[in-house]
Amino acid sequence: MNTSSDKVIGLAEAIDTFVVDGAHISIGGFTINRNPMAAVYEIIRQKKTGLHLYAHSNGQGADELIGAGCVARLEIAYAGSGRFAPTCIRFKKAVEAGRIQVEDYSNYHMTLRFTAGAMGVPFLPTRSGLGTDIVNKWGFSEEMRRGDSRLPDRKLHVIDNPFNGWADTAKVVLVPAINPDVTIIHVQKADPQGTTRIDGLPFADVVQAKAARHLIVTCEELASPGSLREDADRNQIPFFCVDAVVHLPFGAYPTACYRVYDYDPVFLNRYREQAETESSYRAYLEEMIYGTCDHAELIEQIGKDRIRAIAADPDTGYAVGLDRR
Amino acid sequence: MNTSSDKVIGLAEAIDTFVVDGAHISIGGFTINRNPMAAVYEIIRQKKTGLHLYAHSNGQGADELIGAGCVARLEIAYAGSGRFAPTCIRFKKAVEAGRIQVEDYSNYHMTLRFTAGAMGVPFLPTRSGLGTDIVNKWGFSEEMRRGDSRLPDRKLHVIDNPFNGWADTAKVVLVPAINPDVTIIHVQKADPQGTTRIDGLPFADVVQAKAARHLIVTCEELASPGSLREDADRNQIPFFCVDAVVHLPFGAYPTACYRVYDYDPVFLNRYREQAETESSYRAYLEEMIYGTCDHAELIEQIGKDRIRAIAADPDTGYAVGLDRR
Amino acid sequence: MTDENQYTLKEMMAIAAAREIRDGDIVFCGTGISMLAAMAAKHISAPNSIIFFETGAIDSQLTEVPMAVGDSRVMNGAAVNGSLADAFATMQNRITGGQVVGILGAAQIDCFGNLNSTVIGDYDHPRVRFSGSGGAADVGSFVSRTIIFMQQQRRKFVPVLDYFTCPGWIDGPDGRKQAGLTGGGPEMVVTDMALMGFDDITRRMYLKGCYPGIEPEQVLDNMGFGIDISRAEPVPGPSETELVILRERCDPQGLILTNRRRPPAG
Amino acid sequence: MTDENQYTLKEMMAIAAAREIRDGDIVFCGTGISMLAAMAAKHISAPNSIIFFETGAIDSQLTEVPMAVGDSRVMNGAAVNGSLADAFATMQNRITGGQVVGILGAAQIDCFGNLNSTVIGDYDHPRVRFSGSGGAADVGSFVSRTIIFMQQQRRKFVPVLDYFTCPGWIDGPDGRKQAGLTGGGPEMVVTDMALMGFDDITRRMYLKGCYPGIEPEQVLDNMGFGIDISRAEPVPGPSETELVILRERCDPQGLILTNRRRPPAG
Repeated sequence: MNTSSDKVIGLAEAIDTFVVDGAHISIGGFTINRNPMAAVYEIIRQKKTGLHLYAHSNGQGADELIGAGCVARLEIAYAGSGRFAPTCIRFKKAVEAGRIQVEDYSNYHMTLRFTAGAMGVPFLPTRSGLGTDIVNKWGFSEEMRRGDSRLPDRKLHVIDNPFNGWADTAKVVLVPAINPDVTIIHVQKADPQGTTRIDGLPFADVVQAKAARHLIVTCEELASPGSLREDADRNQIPFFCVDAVVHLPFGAYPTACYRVYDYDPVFLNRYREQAETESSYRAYLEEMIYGTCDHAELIEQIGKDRIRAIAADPDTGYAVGLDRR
Repeated sequence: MNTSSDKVIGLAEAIDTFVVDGAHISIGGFTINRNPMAAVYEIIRQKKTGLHLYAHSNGQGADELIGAGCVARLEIAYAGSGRFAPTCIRFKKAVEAGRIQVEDYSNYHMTLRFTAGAMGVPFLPTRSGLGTDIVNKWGFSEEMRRGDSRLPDRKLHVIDNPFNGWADTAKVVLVPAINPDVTIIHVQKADPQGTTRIDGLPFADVVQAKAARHLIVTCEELASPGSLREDADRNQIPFFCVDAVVHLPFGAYPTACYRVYDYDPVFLNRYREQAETESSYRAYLEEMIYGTCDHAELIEQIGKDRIRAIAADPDTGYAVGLDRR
Repeated sequence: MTDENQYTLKEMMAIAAAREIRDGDIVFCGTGISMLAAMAAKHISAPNSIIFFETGAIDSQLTEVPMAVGDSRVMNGAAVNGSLADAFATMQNRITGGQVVGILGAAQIDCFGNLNSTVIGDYDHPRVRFSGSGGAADVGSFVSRTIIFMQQQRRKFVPVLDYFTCPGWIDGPDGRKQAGLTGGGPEMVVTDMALMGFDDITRRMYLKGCYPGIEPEQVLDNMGFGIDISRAEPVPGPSETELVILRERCDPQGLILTNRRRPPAG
Repeated sequence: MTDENQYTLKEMMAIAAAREIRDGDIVFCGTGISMLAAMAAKHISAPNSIIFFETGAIDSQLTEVPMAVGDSRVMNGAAVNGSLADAFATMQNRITGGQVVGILGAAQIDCFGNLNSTVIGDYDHPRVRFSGSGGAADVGSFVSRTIIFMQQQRRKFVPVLDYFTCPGWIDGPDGRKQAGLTGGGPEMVVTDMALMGFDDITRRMYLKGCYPGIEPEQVLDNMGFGIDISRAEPVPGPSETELVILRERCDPQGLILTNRRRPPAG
């Protein structure tokens, strides 16, 4: 816990401090919205390795971390970027080549696992997945689990309802809590102390944030101290959960940030194409990520026209009429 | 589920329809804030009996329902109205006289039980209460439970953590879900379709609402259709959870309604005094509740001066400088 | 003017699914064609149906087709912007979940409507990897009815799934109950040739009907298992109204209906 | 001018508790004197302590003393308005819960700091009924430290609780671990005569010190069990600064400090 009233630091320092090789991490957002992409790219630039990534449907962010070789193990519900890549391509290749270990859950399983972590309980129950291979097939063996104190000893438990059919339920699946070493989320607003405001759908960011031992918040706008308190109903994460606040305009680019900008179809389509072969993907990495010293330079390289094209319409929160083919 | 786009009905009809004798009910609010008091008084006027009331810290509303003889059984964490009555007086007398059956939980237990009901699971786990009489002593016997299909077969279960110490936890208490027949909440705004907005602390209203088979929402302001959709982040309860919308200015009076009015110290102090003896309490009921045909008449009887005194200050949401002695 | 004799199979699929949505349904949508079906239903026959996404947006008033369920467009005109936890609880909760119809898709389906969207081959060493469940396993576990989009291909209609991602009727009449699931299950499969239902007693897939110009035998030729075709009735093609609404009000940019893109490898 | 020789025992209690609050603590407050203690601490020695209510308000900037934890005043200047579920999760979560100090009160306390706030007499047929746990059992189960307000009366310091509402050290050194609880437990009892601590090894209550003018024997005379008084050190009375802040900035209306009211019967 960081009790400072000014937690504002630079992104490189935040990543260097909290994302060590082998760390267990989770990232906020969903498919092509509000992924903490600037932080993802900085992790890639700093060549972090051996990460254990917990994801529900973290789409673009997860795929880029996997593609760049930062991820060793993955617990995930869904690796897709919507219509831009129904199955994330670098993820697909990494799994098929056996380059990463994967364990599958459903989106609700992962949501409940973060929620359990946030609540401080070892598990939560659900009826989801009864009878399926999500329950029956494990990605991580019991042996592997025994050797790693940071993993629960089982993927899950199926138990009979101890309250004998109460709530019309015969059985439940218990899914174990996740407490990542660090969670990184990108939001519209945070103040220097760390109070955080997400506009629009919060996805599972709030429970991911509260479940983590450390939390990095990157934000479009650094709110002046106290200003977010004028409307406390809109704030989701208390400052005492936050370790680092990073002011990062366009920090979700090329994914969307509701009310600020849309996703960039040009980037995402080009990414999908370049992700197809090892050489074109390598070229993408060299040009866009390793070839830029930070996110500001990446945004500059994208150019004003494309950035202007994705600016959010104030009424709808996205770029109305944007050419998304 | 009511799929109508206009669910606005009168309070008397809503109570008559959904609160039948013997119903299992819960009410929103906390101690002296946002209790659905108009609905409570209407239940009293309609002389409902045998209610099974699920409460966390529902203070004034719970005490009045108990005092008027509407409640047969009570599952509760805390029966107090803050400094106005550290222990609710009619509750205290009813329990000491054996007039109602009570079972005790903690506030978190009750919150989790409503949450389980809202989530559609039979129980949720917590470490709270391990080693205490809340776990060891039951208010409702196993025999009584066996005879009532609307009660779980046990108060709770204590189990060893099936994930062997995961999340540093050896044991957990499983608390069973509550699905009330009807929940009644009072909020600042709702639209005719039922979309509901609570300003300020929601307490446990949202999970109480979602756990219930039927939901009555009473509101200070009936928002025009569609208007609440202009800021969907601020709305907590989807319209499809709502059965009846009742437009009820001062519906929380004499408890507070954040941003609209404060609690009325005059009423609450007088209530405490009158609650002390059977005869003075009877006089209170006759004068204030049975003696008024509806909540508007009760408010009229209170008078403009007192209503003006508790008007909320627009900046703080309560009556700054109100004489609360 | 739109010519109703000129329509794509994708359009036929979207409309066939839209026709199954009842007024008042809460429609769980995934990405792509399922959104179009839900949008079309709201404009045609089920104006009070509620479009609902696992990301938490409730009763979205879609004016542009979202490219993903996380697209900011799903928030347009929503009644409530909730969280993932809220969305799945709405389905697991039987009071609201009973009103939800889920629209799903998959890489493989078996004769009981169970789905695979995870791997082809062995789970530990897959030949082909797909996205995984997402919310599909949750929807299939919780809600009262599902509609499933599939391509009519032998390798997709399989006797045994390579991986069992999402529960349908499991192994027949008592399958869901035995597994601990309740409520309904798959109601219809919508392919690019036909519609399949599930028998009320056996819970096995049967042919409900073929699209104009398609014969039952063609459907059977494109499946890895046999089904009852005796109950098949012709499925009417899209009406002009249906097509106009679909093309002009749901996907004017042709983002879903016109696949201008090379499909992803695999 | 405030005369520091003229103070009430209630003022002494609020200030004694305030002194225990460390800068950066998250302070769980109940109704009444515990709020005053937390408000005073913020103004005196722990400006970065965080006032926190089970109702969900985080870091309230109290300008008027709330009459209940549900009072709208607890929302004043808060950083976040959460729900009950959020508030209790903050305490059960060990990362944040480890920083929480809970301030509690009760009808009975035993030598291990366990509390009764439920009934006197038999649970099924109580002679006296109190409010019940509220959030106390949760706080006592989860947080790293608690401070307990008690009236120094023989009937309140009892060898055996009539009902065990809120866990302290349970039955000694391993009590919490055996029960399945972890973390810390009661740290101090603040009465209208003295301060008690709990031995680091035995977890039994001992006398930390008496207020000015009070002798250890007077304390023992007002308890139903004996405690070690050998470690008692004098507790300094309130300083002028402490008193001014308490009276003028925390409770200028005298809502808590001046009990103008007949206490409730029982």
